[in-house]
Amino acid sequence: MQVTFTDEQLQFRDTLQRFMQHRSPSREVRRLMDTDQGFDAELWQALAEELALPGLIVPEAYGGYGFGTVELGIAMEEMGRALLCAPFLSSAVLASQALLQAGSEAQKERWLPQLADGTLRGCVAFTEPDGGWTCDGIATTAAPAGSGYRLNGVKRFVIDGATAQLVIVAARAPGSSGLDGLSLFAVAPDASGLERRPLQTLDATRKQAQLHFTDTPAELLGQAGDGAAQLGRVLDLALIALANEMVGGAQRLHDMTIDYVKLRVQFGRAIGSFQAVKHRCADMLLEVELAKSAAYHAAAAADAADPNLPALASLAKSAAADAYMGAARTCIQLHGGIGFTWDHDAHLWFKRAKSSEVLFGDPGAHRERMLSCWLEQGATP
Amino acid sequence: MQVTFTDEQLQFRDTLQRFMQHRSPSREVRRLMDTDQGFDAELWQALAEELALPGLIVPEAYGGYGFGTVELGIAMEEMGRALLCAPFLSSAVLASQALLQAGSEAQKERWLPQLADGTLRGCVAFTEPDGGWTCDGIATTAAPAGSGYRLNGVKRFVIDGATAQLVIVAARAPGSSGLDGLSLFAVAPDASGLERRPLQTLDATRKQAQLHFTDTPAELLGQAGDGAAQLGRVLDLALIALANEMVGGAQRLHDMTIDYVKLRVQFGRAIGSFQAVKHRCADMLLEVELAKSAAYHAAAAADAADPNLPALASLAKSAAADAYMGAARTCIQLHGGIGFTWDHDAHLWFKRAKSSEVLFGDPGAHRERMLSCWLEQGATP
Amino acid sequence: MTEFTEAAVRAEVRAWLETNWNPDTGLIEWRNKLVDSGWGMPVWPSRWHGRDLPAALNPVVQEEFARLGAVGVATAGIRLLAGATLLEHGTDAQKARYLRGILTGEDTWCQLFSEPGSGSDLAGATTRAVLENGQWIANGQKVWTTSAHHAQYGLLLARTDWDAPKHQGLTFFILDMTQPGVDVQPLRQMNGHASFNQVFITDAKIPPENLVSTVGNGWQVAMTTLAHERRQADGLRDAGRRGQHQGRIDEEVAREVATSMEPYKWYPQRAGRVDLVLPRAQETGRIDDPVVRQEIARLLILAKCAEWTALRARAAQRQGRPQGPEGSLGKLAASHVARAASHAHTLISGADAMLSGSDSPMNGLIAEILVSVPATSIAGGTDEIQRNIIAERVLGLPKEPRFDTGPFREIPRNAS
Amino acid sequence: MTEFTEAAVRAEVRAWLETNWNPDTGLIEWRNKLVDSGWGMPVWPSRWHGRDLPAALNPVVQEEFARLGAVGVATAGIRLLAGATLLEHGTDAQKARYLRGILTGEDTWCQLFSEPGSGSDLAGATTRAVLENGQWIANGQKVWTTSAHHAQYGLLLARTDWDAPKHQGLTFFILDMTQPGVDVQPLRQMNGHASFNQVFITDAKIPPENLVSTVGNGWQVAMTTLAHERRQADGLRDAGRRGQHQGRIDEEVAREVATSMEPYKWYPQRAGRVDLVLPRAQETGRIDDPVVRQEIARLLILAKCAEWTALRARAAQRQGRPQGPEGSLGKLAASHVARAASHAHTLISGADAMLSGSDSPMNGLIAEILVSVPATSIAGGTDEIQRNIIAERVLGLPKEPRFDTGPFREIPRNAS
Repeated sequence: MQVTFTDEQLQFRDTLQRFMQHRSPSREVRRLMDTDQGFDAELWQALAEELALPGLIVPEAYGGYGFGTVELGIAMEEMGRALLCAPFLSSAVLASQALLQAGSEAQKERWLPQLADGTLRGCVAFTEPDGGWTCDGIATTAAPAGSGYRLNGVKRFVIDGATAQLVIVAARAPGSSGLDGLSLFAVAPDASGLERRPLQTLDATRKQAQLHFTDTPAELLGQAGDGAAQLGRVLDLALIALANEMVGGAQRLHDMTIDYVKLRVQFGRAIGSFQAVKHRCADMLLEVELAKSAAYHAAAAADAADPNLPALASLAKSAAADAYMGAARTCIQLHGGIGFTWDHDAHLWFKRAKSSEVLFGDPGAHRERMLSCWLEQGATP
Repeated sequence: MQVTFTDEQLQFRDTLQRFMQHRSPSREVRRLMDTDQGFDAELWQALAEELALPGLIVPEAYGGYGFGTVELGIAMEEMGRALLCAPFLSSAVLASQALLQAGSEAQKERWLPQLADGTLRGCVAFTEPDGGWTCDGIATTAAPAGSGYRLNGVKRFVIDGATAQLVIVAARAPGSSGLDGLSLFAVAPDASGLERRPLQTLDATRKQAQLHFTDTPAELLGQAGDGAAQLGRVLDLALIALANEMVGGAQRLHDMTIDYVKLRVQFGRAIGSFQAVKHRCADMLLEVELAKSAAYHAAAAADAADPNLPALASLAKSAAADAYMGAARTCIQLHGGIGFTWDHDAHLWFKRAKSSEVLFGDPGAHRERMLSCWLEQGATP
Repeated sequence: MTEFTEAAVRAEVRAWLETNWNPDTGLIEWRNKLVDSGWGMPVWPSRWHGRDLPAALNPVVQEEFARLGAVGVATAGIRLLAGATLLEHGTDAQKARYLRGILTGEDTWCQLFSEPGSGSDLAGATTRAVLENGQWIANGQKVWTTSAHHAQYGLLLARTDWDAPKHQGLTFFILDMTQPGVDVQPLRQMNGHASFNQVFITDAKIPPENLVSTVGNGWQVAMTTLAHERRQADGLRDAGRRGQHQGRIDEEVAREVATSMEPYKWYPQRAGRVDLVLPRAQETGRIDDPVVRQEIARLLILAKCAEWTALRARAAQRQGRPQGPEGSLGKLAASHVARAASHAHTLISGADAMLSGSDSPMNGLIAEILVSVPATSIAGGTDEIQRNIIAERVLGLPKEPRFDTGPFREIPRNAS
Repeated sequence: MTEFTEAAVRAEVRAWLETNWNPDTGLIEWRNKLVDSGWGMPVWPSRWHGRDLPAALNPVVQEEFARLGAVGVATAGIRLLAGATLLEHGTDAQKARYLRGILTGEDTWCQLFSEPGSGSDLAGATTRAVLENGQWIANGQKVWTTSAHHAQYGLLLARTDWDAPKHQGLTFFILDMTQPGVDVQPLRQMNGHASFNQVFITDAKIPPENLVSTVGNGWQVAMTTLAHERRQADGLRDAGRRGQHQGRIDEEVAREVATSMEPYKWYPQRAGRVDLVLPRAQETGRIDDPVVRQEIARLLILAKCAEWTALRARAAQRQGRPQGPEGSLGKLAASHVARAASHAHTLISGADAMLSGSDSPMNGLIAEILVSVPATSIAGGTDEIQRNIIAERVLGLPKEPRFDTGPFREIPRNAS
């Protein structure tokens, strides 16, 4: 399993970093978070044309670049560091993976190339108003109707759900329960009976929506009834992507803090020379580096088809979430009053950290999932 | 409810403190912890004659002094501070309370005066080898035999169980389960079929024993079948007593640490002038003072017959246990290498802290119990 | 002269109130009457609108006001701090000019101490005042100023001597906030509120009679102001509490309270809203999760312990016992409570913690908790400063060596 | 001269071993042969029992030894630190006299640096050495000395100039431990073991030829010793590992390993025994408690993250990349892991955590964890020192101002 990055991967990271510094400085983040759409169409096009990001993990056979999870992790980490406002997680990770996992050959050929070149933006509607991230919480039904299906139900917390041009929906056969009867469906954004309402989010840099389906026509992806396993794999990849994004954000908060405490003078000395400040910075570094190891390891494990992937994905999510929130708290605390102002950037990352903490399940839920998976496998961690 | 101590109570505390400083310095603690018995008979007599401690909470009608739980808390706190080696918790708290709660009038008149003047030392055998602290874990049976009962079973973690002269045992009617069929029994130390084996304890200053009962003759205390409620009340008082003992120990560790960091010089300055050391000391003070408030409040609540007493007792136990362990870790850490040596006193309190952490149930179990009690009562905490 | 026994004082104030209190008076008119009588601030000297009442008997007067529901003098905002400061350090002319307007509430004051470059280190202020042609000219920037946008006067701490040691080069002024050289801008916080202001001071003019105490004695004067800040906090809690509606004065009081409380409306959320944790856990069903229960229990233990510790401290104080360590820990404990509460609310809300505004639980209240709690461990003295104070003043640990002695101009400071 | 290619080196050492390795030789006899050949420490200079081998090729030699199961030179204890220090700073006479005994294992060495008054602050040593009538007389006390009770020689750091700044007044000596002026006492720890010694030095004599480097250069020499300490830790881990029994030399090696490993037998418990957590939780049934599961999961996450962080650091090092921050965090992470493991073991053991010795679970192992873990965050540099190092060296935060400059005798220090 890959332990460090290759030279090519390091170059890829450098390229992304330069791009983000140039095209996604915090004033741009602030501009976009105040828009309804939440991203810049031109920038999205540039991400596709200059960096090939939307198609990063889409296989070459479907017009993508066929990179692995390690590269995906690098991309997510750099986006998290920059707090890039773009539908990458929703479209290039969630929707692309859902299609790859669930779609028929024809469906993949129809949609993946467009997702890969960024001309189509997809989303995955999974969680419902109860806010659960496991399959048994899905109540939305899909009943056969003619050659297709009709969906009824409500999806909430759908990332970029109000702007996506292809909506992939997890729904179940009427009367089924638990992991049975689940399938994924494709819904057109203008389908009848689909109502999309943007949600007000704590983290304004990542838009979410609530989707109501009322006899909404839908196309089944692949075979009926395979949804639970497909969603499981999509969720594991999403967890790993998010964990890497989180360590990028945590690193940014860390760097912001270190820069500030070196500069800021109180009582005639840089506050970074006070031992309490020093030690808190050292603790933050430790936590961020430990979380990075978890995020990197999970990405490498995905590429190595590690059978313990669910455990490793949950481990990474949990470690990264705690490190991100820890860094966010430390960053604001060591900035003092200025760190609590709207004009200072700290709160942008703080809110992403808080939101990411519970996205796809909170750290405690993932600690439990990690342990359960390990014990089930009888594996020594 | 009493919020601060009265002048009389403060005087009582002063008296105890002077006594402990004089009669239970750490070299005496070290001497006694190396004995099998674990206490000094003469000192026990002095506690009775000079301080009236064994009979502190025994009503005057039974030869005691009829003081309240607040005074008991003060006594426990001072004993915890000094790490006094004496059978106070086992005899003056557990056994006396068990008799008060369960004994018939005749039984109280027979044993309480001797417990109160220290000529009889009792213990309560409750927990069994599974280490649980709830009544449903009791498997020891008591079967009627002639005018008395015969006990069969094993009790473990019995404080001063090897040296007590009166053994009070919780046992159940054969075939009963849960909270039903429980009663308390008195067993003579030389009863047939009673085998007592001292346990090796992490904290050598508090002796424990394992007791095997094989058709051991026993006398029922009071009415049969009331054991669960009686034990519940004994346990609540024991929790409050222990919480107060723990904050006394935590305070001692705190004081030891503050004295040392003021004195110890490294890098040309007292280590107490380093901000990291300062802040850790401040945090320790905070935790100890918060735990004291909980321990004091629970004692006052017992005297005020607060209906939420079980919740408050568990709260105090949990807060005090965490503060004690925290202070123990901080004390050793800030002493550096010397704090890890046998000759330094820190480990004596560390081991008491570690042992007290799980005695009568660990902090997590008491957090759960506290919340359950509160929710059951429908009380706003 | 009145005899100061509890009974006598109670009888006297009761008689006065029964004669004079009229809920249909205008607010200012009533307060002027209060000021004239001395019953508005009875512990102040009789020469300055008071009655020389011993502080221990003040509660008796307040009880009588409360019994009748009579309105007192204006206490909200920075007013009483200004009053106490001028009473102790002001000239007779200053007292004559400002104290009445403070007590009637006609004038609003603000405090101009904190600066962008001096937060924890308040004495490092670099706003400067220079005496030119007989009047002081001030330049600089102040922050975290409550009510500056509608204040008539500011308590200004400015540096007048750059060669003196830092605590000795500061001077205290009364600044006219309505002049052109004073530009007040709202300061928006990460929770979206703008409870504070930034104040840009550009060639602002201060007549010599607005100097408080002497040149170079500003730090001592500011200490007086800060010493009254804790009482202020208590006063705030009581500001909104009135009994039932009695007359037209109530509308005026309600407006005054609304205005003065406006900047503080998110403060309960900043403290974590422990009160909402159990109801929310029950409502969401998260109360059934043993792991969530542990976190809730931890929080409640912390909150109860902090509450009881404060009670212990107050009781000891009431009994006249020497203050123990328990009296200095409240602020640090409150940071822990707020953080634990924010954590508990996150666990309880789950995915809903990602939402804000009307989509967030309780119409945005939960979101407001999550983004307000970080201020608890900063505002009014960071946790780090609190720990220093506890370690040095309560535990007696040696002070850190200082690097800000000597002439102020030679001390390293932030670029401005 | 040999060509240093991997293939050439491998062929040469293999040929030599195939000719010479005989598991039925006596241990000392075999090691003398190794020393003569230079294959015992091939990276040392050929003049001093080595072969001038580039360090990068050393693993090739070790692989060949491992392949055959051939015994190497003595590495356990403080020996290699002493060897490396003398090689760099010693005189030719010292090298000639001591290096062979170090490599054969005939001589045991100990390190006399730490003192009761100077723990974190090693350079504050106050053991003094004075030159009298042509020989040095040493007086003082050292602590935390492993193997001092059976050492022939000690590496002594002593103060020879009290007017020089503290790092410049120290001198490095070889101390004969068998003389009457050296009294070695065991130092018992809170876990009951006595792995270390206190060494009382009273008018101990040091001939001038035992001075290492120059007078006043002791700190630099000690730095060399300490720089080799990490390798030592690695070496220790491997010391016990041998393949199957081959001949009579194995008994001698086993005895040597047993003696040298004796002080370290509780070290795995000190680190928390993470490996035992899941088995114990399953055995006790505590694995079914969701609250305990959270604590176990937290621990495992921490332990795995620490392990992967170390792997990242080693991989980057192997690739010749500049060291990132991940390389400096291992010790601090280990403290967290040990503490979390101790906590998990407490929860899992419940009431059994109150017991020790044969009454404690796993015949006392669990109790030993609980009372050994506190050493993890102290020994070999406290967590506080680690955080300072990380903050200053990795993060580049400004150093704390120093108060121990100037003549040593004027620096405040502990009473002795």
